[in-house]
Amino acid sequence: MNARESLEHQHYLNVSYGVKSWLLTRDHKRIALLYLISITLFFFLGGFFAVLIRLELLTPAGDFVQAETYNKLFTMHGLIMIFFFLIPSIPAVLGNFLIPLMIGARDLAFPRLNLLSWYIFIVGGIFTLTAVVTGGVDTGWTFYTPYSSTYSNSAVVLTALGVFVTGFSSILTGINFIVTVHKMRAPGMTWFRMPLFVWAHYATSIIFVLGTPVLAISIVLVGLERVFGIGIFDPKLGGDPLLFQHLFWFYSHPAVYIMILPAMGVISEVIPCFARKKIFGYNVVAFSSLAIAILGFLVWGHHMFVSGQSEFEGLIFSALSFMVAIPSAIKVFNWTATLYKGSISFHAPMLYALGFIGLFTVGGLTGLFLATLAVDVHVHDTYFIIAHFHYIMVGGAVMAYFAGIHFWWPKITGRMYPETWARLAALIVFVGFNLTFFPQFILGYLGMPRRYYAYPDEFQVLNVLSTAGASILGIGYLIPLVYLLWSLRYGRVAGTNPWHATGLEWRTDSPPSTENFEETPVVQEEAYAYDEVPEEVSLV
Amino acid sequence: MAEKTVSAGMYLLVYLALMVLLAATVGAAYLHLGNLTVVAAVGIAIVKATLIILYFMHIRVGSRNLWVFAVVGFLWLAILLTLGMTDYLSRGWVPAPTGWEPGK
Amino acid sequence: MSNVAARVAEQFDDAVQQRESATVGMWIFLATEVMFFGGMFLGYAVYRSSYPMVFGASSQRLDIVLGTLNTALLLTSSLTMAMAVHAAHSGKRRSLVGFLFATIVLGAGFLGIKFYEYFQKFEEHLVPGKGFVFEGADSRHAQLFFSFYFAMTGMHALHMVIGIVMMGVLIVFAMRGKFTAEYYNPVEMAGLYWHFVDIVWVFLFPLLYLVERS
Amino acid sequence: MRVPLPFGRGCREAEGEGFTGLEDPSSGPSGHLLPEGEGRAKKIMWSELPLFPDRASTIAGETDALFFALIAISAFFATLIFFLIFFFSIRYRRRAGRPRAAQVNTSLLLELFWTGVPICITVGLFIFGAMVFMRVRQPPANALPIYVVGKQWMWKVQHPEGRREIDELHIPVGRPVKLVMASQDVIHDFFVPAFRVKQDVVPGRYTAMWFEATKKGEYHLFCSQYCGTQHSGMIGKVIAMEPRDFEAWLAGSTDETPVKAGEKLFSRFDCVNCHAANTRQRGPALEGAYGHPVRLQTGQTVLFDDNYIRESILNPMAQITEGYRPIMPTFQGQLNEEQIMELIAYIKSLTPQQSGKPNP
Repeated sequence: MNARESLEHQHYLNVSYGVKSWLLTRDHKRIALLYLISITLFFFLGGFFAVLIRLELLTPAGDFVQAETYNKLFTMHGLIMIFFFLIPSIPAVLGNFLIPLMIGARDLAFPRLNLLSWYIFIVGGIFTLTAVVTGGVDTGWTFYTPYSSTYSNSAVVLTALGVFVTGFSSILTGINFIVTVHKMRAPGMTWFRMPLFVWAHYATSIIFVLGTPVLAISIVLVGLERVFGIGIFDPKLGGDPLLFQHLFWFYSHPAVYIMILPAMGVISEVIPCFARKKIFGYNVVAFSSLAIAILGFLVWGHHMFVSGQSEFEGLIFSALSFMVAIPSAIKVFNWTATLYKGSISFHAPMLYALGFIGLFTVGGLTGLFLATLAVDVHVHDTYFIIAHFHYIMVGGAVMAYFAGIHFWWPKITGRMYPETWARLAALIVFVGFNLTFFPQFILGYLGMPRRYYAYPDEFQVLNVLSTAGASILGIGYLIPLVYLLWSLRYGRVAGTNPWHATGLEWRTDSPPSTENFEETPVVQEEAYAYDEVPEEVSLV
Repeated sequence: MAEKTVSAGMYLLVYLALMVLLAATVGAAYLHLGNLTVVAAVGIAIVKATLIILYFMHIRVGSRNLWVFAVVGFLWLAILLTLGMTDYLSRGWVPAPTGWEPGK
Repeated sequence: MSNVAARVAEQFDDAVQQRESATVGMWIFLATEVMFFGGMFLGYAVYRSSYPMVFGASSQRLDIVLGTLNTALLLTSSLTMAMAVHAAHSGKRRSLVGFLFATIVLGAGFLGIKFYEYFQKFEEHLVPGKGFVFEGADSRHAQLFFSFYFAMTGMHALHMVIGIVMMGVLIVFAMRGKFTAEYYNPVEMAGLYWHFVDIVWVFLFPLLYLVERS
Repeated sequence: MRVPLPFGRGCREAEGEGFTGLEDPSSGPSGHLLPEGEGRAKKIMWSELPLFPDRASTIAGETDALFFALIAISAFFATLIFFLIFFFSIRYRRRAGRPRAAQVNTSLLLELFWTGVPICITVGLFIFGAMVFMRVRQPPANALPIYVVGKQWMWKVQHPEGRREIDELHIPVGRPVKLVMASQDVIHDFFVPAFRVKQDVVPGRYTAMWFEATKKGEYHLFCSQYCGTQHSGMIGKVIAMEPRDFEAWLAGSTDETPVKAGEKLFSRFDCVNCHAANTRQRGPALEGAYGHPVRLQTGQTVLFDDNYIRESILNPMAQITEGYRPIMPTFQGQLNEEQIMELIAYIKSLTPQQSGKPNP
């Protein structure tokens, strides 16, 4: 532990102070922290809406809020959680911070574009928040026409503008990552020596760049239709509502892979570190990230099996949807195989990662139910779908986000989080999550439709269980907020490599200096070379 | 990499080809091609676009992986168009009897 | 005038890496633009295959002479843009400014004709919305054709305006001697962008104007 | 805790007060219309915890079989993964003095194994699911057609024999029923969980679905495509009755049949003076036209079916029959969905059905 361990050395946080130094920064690490703060605010706002929804669903009758308000609640919960938390969370915070460090670069390829991406994100956020404050939007996060373009009398255009602007923030991040990975790798860092975290973000960036523009144009067309009264999607004026669904889902299904691929990247870093073993089947896991990104663009029609799409098209999309499930299954098997003959320790990141594998497996398997045509006819637009995507999004992406935040917290802040509190929070989140969303599978097959403000009496018991789980989950999410903030001040000083992990980011200081490395590192060995790292040293 | 570049003369040649193709596409519109008009129109447009990409946008002299970046956008557009259009073209394929068989 | 040999941003190691990164970044951005316009092309393809008759009739209401002239203008502006990049590459600042200026003039000409066409459509009550009048068959779907006509050519015109403003800025930089034979990335990027906008029009013109002329 | 009943239209209008407008507090298997009162809520809370929906249609059995197959596969893989994680975690947990981790990290055979097995399973599931889906999507020829109109926040049902219902659908047990559905505003979705079927009701065109009830009783009807403020109020009951009771129930109606109503509309909107049997020259003849292909001016041929008639009524210029001038005015906005359905029923009646007897 040389002198640099203490926090007096110069690093990206204490190199300059003042609002200007943050708001005009071009350092990818500072931009990552700007994103961290903004998406945390959005996360708790979206979570607040979720709590209100669950409280309303305690009773069969609609007696907690008005029907109109409930519709706005689930719409805004969806919009904020998806566009303002899940999509930017891992790429914009951990990706921005770590990709240059992991490939030995001084910064991303286009630092100014990176800052512009954050500003665009904030502008989009302001538009959406104004819509939320001035009455909200009640079309569901899917904006289905003709309801969104003609019949809804809520702030659709303002929210659409917010989402449209935020889309460009994703596009800029995607361009930045692709060019950085292609052009700015350190000498010796070949494609197959890159950490799988970088592979996952490369695959995600493909979706950012090729999918988001189609969402942008479909929102522009809805806006045109609503403002100028032209009939692109409204059948009364000659349009076809299914065209909107095609354009919307062309982006929005790959968008769910935007949310899960970075999470898989985090897991592929955490499991090998705490099992002290190279990842099982590195090449296969790397290529399955790309396969998911590419196949993800061919399957959007499984959202439209009962929407009036032709049966022949349904057959094609069902077959393709099964194909996209294969790479995800391969990844789960490879992570589990990595544990074999390892030397496993159970720190908080590992608990979250193991929880991720379990819950993502359940989420992925229930996806098979929805790809099967006949079962989807029954469970489409019911709580089975809500449970499926929450298992993937909350059980998967948010769990992995917490794993990543805890795993790289010492690198980002130079301090350790309190281990026992973190393990406790992980268990509470795991229990609360399952209690919230497993009953919803049963509710779904029973036929309770989604987005229902009032429901028949026999669904009440399962809904009460789900609400109980939601309150536990809510507490589980608040605990890390408290102790992570506490650790900024009182956390133990973490050295350059508290976990004895491999990877270039663990070879520079914690927190790193502005230019990341004194001199650009030269990479000799394979990724995850855990056999050379002295693992006998008992971890912190 | 050797800074190979496209010569000014080549630009003029490509420009003339584009003008000829413009005349061709307008001319083709006046022939009675029936539902082949769209095929002719899009075909000629693809040729013009390829010329512009290869010569004006220096892909011809660019590195191998630059070709991938140039093509991938149009490839994804093809995915959107084909899978999107199959829904509309295959609407009547699966014979769903209307429950009302007309007397012959 | 700081025309240092090649201005390399601190995160890059050398000028070649910087140029390649900029080129790859631009091509990815153009891929996003292809998908952005692609959404409208899907809508157009769906409705043209569903209502071929009225799309033919509506297409005849567009002025083919002005359309052809516009395409010629835009192809010529692509040529002058390519020559501008060529001039920048060989360090000839005067011809760079000259060709950039020619491209701006051609682009402005295109926009002039385009807005005149819009004005013509406005006169003939063919602008979708309340005042839309179309005596031929099936005016509901004719309005659909004109919605796509205005959406696609409007979005294209917007991209042209951005391109022209960008080239104005380039002219100012060029005159200040910011570009040398080694460092002319911004000109190259503007060239790629302009050629892309030209390619969009290369597809828009036949699909909108040449539906049913025989 | 006041728990107004979600059944029937009554409760939607009178949100606050007690429920009104319910014919008979029957106690069908899934309808629980018990007298109001405190006791009732408690009774609902604990005694009533269904974990699996009723199975009341021919398709339900096959869908459930597919569902259980998927449950079995998922349970197997989930327990396999959970077991491996727990076993490896305990077996290989870090202990002082344990040998270092053994770097076993690639095995092509294993990779091929766990790529091939999922592919086989998914191909099997796809085929199984597609077969059942084809049966769900193709109504049998002798299905009893019933017209359904989805309107913002209620279902209007019209039986061919004339009987009209709102938020209720009476059907005979043991006979396939085909719903021809249209929407008057936004996208709705006719969903009967007990029958395991649903179909979006898309405005601007007809969508159809079919089912055959196998068990007498009352089943939930939900709208399962978000359609606005009272989306959760757009619910109702599907009442499957013995064929005898169904016929009696049908006979009890005095409403005129859609064919007669269509005939009145046919003359009131003077379709008759272009399309009447004799004056053939102005409008194409409609007798014997239903179900046959029609050649259009553009050379395309389309089927003379419900969608074609609807499109020609609302937007006649889109598909002009060959050899006729485009002079038909549009009736957009003058006819609502029910009236169009009645006109279609009348036009269908002009074509003798296959078994020789005209449509009832």
